Amino acid sequence: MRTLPYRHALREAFDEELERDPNVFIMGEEVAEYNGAYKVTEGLWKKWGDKRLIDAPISEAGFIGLGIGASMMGLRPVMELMFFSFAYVAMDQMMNNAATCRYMSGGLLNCPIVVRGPANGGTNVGATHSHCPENIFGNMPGLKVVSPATAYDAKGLMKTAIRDNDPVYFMENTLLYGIEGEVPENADLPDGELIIPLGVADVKREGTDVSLIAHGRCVLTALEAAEQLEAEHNIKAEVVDIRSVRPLDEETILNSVKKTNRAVYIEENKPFCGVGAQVASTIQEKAFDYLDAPVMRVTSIDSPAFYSPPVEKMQLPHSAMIIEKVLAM
Amino acid sequence: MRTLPYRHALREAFDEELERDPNVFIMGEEVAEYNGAYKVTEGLWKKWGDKRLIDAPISEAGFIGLGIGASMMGLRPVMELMFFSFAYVAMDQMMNNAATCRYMSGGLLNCPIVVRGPANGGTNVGATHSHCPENIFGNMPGLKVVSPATAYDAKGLMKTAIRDNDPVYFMENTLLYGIEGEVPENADLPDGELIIPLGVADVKREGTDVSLIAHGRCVLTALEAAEQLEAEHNIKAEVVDIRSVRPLDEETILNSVKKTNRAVYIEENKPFCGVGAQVASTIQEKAFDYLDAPVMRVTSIDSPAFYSPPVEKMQLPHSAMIIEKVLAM
Amino acid sequence: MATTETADPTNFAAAPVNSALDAGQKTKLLSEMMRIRRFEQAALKYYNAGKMGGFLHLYIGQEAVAVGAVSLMGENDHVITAYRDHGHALAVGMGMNECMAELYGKVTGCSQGKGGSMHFFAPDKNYWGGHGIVAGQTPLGAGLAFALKYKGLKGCAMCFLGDGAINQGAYHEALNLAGLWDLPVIYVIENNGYSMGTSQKRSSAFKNCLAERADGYDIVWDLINGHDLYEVRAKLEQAVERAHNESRPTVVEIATYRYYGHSVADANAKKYRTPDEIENYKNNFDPINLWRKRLVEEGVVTEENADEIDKAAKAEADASVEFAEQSEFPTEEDITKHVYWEVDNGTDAGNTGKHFFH
Amino acid sequence: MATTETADPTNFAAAPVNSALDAGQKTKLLSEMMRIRRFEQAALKYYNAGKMGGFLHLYIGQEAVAVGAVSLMGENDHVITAYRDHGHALAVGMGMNECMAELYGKVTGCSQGKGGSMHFFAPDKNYWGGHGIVAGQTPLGAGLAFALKYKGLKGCAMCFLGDGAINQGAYHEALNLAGLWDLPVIYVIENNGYSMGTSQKRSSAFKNCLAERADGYDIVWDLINGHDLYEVRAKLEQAVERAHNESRPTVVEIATYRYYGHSVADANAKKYRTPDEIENYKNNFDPINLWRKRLVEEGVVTEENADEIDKAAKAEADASVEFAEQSEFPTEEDITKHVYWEVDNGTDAGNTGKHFFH
Ligand SMILES: Cc1ncc(C[n+]2csc(CCOP(=O)(O)OP(=O)(O)O)c2C)c(N)n1
Ligand SMILES: Cc1ncc(C[n+]2csc(CCOP(=O)(O)OP(=O)(O)O)c2C)c(N)n1
Ligand SMILES: [Mg+2]
Ligand SMILES: [Mg+2]
Repeated sequence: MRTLPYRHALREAFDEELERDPNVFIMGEEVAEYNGAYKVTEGLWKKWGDKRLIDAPISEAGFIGLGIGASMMGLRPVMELMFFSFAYVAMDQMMNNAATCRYMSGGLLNCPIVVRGPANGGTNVGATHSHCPENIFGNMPGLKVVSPATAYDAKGLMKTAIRDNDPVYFMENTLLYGIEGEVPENADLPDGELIIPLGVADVKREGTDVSLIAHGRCVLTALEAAEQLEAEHNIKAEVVDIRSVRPLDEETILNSVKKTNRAVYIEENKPFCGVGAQVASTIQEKAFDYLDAPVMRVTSIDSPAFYSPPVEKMQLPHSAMIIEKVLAM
Repeated sequence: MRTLPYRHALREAFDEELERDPNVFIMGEEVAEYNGAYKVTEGLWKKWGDKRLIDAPISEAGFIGLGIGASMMGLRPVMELMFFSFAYVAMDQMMNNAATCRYMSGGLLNCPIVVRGPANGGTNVGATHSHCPENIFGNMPGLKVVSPATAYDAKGLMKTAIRDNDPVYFMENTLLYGIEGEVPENADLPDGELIIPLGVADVKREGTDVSLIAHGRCVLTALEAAEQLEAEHNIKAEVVDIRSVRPLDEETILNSVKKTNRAVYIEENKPFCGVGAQVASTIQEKAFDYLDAPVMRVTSIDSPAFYSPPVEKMQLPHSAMIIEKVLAM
Repeated sequence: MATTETADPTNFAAAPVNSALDAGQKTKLLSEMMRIRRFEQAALKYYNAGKMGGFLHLYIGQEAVAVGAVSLMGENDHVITAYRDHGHALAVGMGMNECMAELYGKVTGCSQGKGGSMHFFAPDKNYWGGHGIVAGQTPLGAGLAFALKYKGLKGCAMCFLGDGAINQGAYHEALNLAGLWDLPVIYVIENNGYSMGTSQKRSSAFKNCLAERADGYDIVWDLINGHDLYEVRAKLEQAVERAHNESRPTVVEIATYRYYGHSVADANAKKYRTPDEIENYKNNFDPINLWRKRLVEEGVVTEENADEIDKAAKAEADASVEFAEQSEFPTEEDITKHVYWEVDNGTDAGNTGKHFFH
Repeated sequence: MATTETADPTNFAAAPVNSALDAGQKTKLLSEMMRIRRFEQAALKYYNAGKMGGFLHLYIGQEAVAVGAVSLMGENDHVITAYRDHGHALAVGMGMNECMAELYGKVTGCSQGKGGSMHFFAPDKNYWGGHGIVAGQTPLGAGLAFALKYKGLKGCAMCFLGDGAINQGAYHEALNLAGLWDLPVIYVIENNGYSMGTSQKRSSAFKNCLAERADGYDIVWDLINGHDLYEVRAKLEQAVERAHNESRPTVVEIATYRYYGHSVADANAKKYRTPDEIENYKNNFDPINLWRKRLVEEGVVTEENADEIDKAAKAEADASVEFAEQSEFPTEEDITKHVYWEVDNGTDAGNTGKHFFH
């Protein structure tokens, strides 16, 4: 099958949705003439022009708020945060206006906006540029949070996110942008396009001994760990990629744990109140009698992101951390 | 013993710290001439004047950022957010500048700032004014988060927070401000003042059958439920008030659960990735073999805050919710 | 630079937009202002009687601003404001019943009891709220204007904010976007002199006025006396024209005054403002009295007519209280409605995965 | 209103602050600019060799701004800037070794490898970073000034930001606070014409210039040519005096230029700017060449002296690379250091309760 880098898969999603719906537009810093700081939108400005691809000043609260207002009027903004960390200067717009106006109006309006960008460490950009706020936005009812690990999921989930009538915060990863993955041509697809619903986890590797549950790039780390566990310890790990943090596919998670009786959640965020805490608490609540051991968690080492390249590597989740937890269970 | 309303206990803490350290000042909207929107700082401007109590424009990012910068220079700002929900317009300052500058400088500076204000629902102020971001700020290493339930704890923890050399976010509750509690006169205290360390939980009620763990106003709800459980169901519940969310007193929590073998976490925040998720995940990890039942959680019903007074009551944690969970265990 | 361009800038009655008004329209403007005041007087009474929760920010004293501005609205003109939103809501045509019921937290309220006083919405009337976070609505206002321009519609967005709100960063970011992208948005600063207990001088650094900051973004601005309905309409009309014909933003600062505290809970309303100051405005600048006087002088209405209009407004307000009293509260089942569109509409997306976690 | 008050405003060399400079001081200024450039050229070389991570935002072309500004600093004057911070760091007296080692991520770095290029700090030299979030440092700068005033010290805070940073709300909130509270802060907009690939015209709405927005806050502002060290010092000195003597803020906009891309990773540096534009600045406005020429004309240095100073700067930079190469990386144990002061200092508070959760 055809393979594409993650960033090209996203670009195809944008291109197809720009084509499908004239209300879809892309806005963000350097997304148009510059082709995107990480080249995710490369070529789209040339093809779609100034109306559909709009370079914004460095005013995240301003332009994301603008997008939210425009979405209430029926437009479908796809907003790029050059780094998702910059959401913190737009927090009020993203947590209040996008998430609560539908509620506070008794359902008289909705905000079909997508806010997207990379939320990850690993490129040594330091503490302020390496936030992973899946848990923070996932905490807010009214919001949806997606974090794809592969090119295939990135394309299919982005198309769904753009068509979704609720605000979707789509967290990507600069270390995944260049990774190739299989992405079928539309012609080879039954419905002629790639659509993946939010709220459906994907078992990326079958296993019987332990469930490694993760989202984003940590899914790849989990797969790597699973290979080593099988090769070196004859432990068959199942890898569950939740793909979307909210809505969350608890069923697939619980079914996996009921089969393996052991679970580890792996995420890049800091541990306190992370997505892994939510999933661990859910598993112990809903699969208590199936657990042969407590649900364990792997996260970044609990400090702001370290600049030094070799040290940031140690700080971030890596397969050795996972293997250590699994062997200790 | 002498009793004081929660708000007066806080005021005494400010007054004593303003007296003790000339670098302490209080800044926020309406804190000085108006005496505070919730009268927490009443009388302090009159006593301490314009230099120590400063009314700020509606520029939370600006004045909290200013406070962070001033704290790097050795001042000890105590910043009021009229509602803690307004932190979202100051999020970058509070999550990045306050939490990461010490780290990114390799320890060359520190930010002894306190940001305080009410973080609660229950007064029908609507979705944008009712956030409970203990989990959000607790997620960030470098920050400390405190949430006292009683006048006694409020005074003792506030004095400690002001003296702490790291940023402390102090979450109060408008529904607690008027509640009286015992607060000893300094003269009656061995050290001549009331100081409560952060990171020390308080067992507010002894019990043997189930641990009700909570912070903030939910501690009072838990105590109410405990009374009913004993009176109506002869269940002896222990109530553990964590008091400080980060640092967290895991030891006291785990000791209680090892004794009762059952735990429920009660908090007002929305459930997804709340403090209860972190505590539940910790308990099942570190006291797995002691648990006779999964750790359960009680939170607000998972939607933005509902305005309608009788409905918001139903949305917020109340003793019936707790009792139902306990009886189902 | 200020921009007043009517032949005789002081004779606002002669401005085309005003001279074009017939007696019926002028009377309707009086009626609308009276309705707003009577509605809020009723709301105040029953708020104090414990029938409502949260905050109640009264617009009493500022009525000519919302009524004058909304009276200029055409099919593609939109409005958004802050939490002091009852006046704008009634002006765009929302019913007293749904508004009063919302204050009561009843399911018959305009937001089905979910929003309360600060959060009235009526998208079908081009009214986008009702927002509680100071200046949080200002980027939304730019977004409404952006959408109009994107769709090729000749319209504008009027975004109201207070004198204290201008010190929120979001407002400045929105101004820059409006100026940079030629957005047909009008920022209407309702300057009632105070942000809660803080006077303009204690909250804002400025040279001559607050609207002047627009110069830094090369945006045209103007000053308006908010007690004179003719002036409000005449000057705002220029901004509307600018938006419609040039797709350019405007900032207007309208001098006005609130008779009551910041909210009804404001314990200090008479401490940070002298009684004289309040009385002087009530006696000499009350927008309703002035308009009423004017219409009587013009022979448009008699004192008797005016009294009847006022009586009718009061009766309507009383009826809305009755309606609210009789209405039901929402139920626990309503709590998780209106969180997600996809869930509410029972779509596949709304049925896939877990959306709620309590 | 612009404010240039030297006798002959064009003759900045004659300004007291410049005429007071002796040969040694003038030569030192040349040496500092050359040191910054040589340091960054070395950094660029080894960044491209893969010795560093993250971003590398070069200051090359802008040296006269940081050197001129810092040369005016007294005991109680402080500096804070954004991520393009190497020039300011060396200008305040940080050593090339600790700075280069920081770029290498070594434990001998100024931030022990935790901050990297964007986060150089030296509080002992009144230098408060080095900040990665655009305009996030602007309220901090107001805070430094606030602290000086609170302590009764006669000083100022110079807060540097870029032409793109002026569109962040935090900057405007800080300006209002500075104007309202008479804070001795100087906002120095280093206008190099671009925010990443976006020209000033595409990112900002303005009438004549960016500093002009200060008018809206009744703050004095000025425009400066950043290639002329004499002009930078002469005009900035007025702002420093204003801060010291009147405790009033100033906004200055300094025209300057960066020779390289936004960061070394900037793939389009030569796309959004014409090669002519870049060449023209290098050939006609290079601040180091102009200052060198000037000093030779003044007979302060000979070409030979200047070459030696440059050679010494290059040697120092090469030595710093050697130092960085030889230094050790931090260890895994270092990761949880410098998170909490109380933990690092082993206090009771640092030992009570759990602080880390991995
Ligand atoms: C970000 C934020 N900060 C503070 C508040 C609390 N608050 C609500 S209204 C208000 C005063 C606003 O005054 P102004 O903008 O002049 O509007 P007015 O009330 O006079 O109509 C304040 C401080 C808020 N709602 N949001
Ligand atoms: C809030 C925020 N948004 C976006 C960025 C990404 N970013 C870093 S520098 C920059 C351009 C800034 O340009 P300017 O202010 O002119 O400074 P210069 O780089 O020219 O020195 C951008 C968009 C950021 N770091 N922070
Ligand atoms: Mg006001
Ligand atoms: Mg620039």
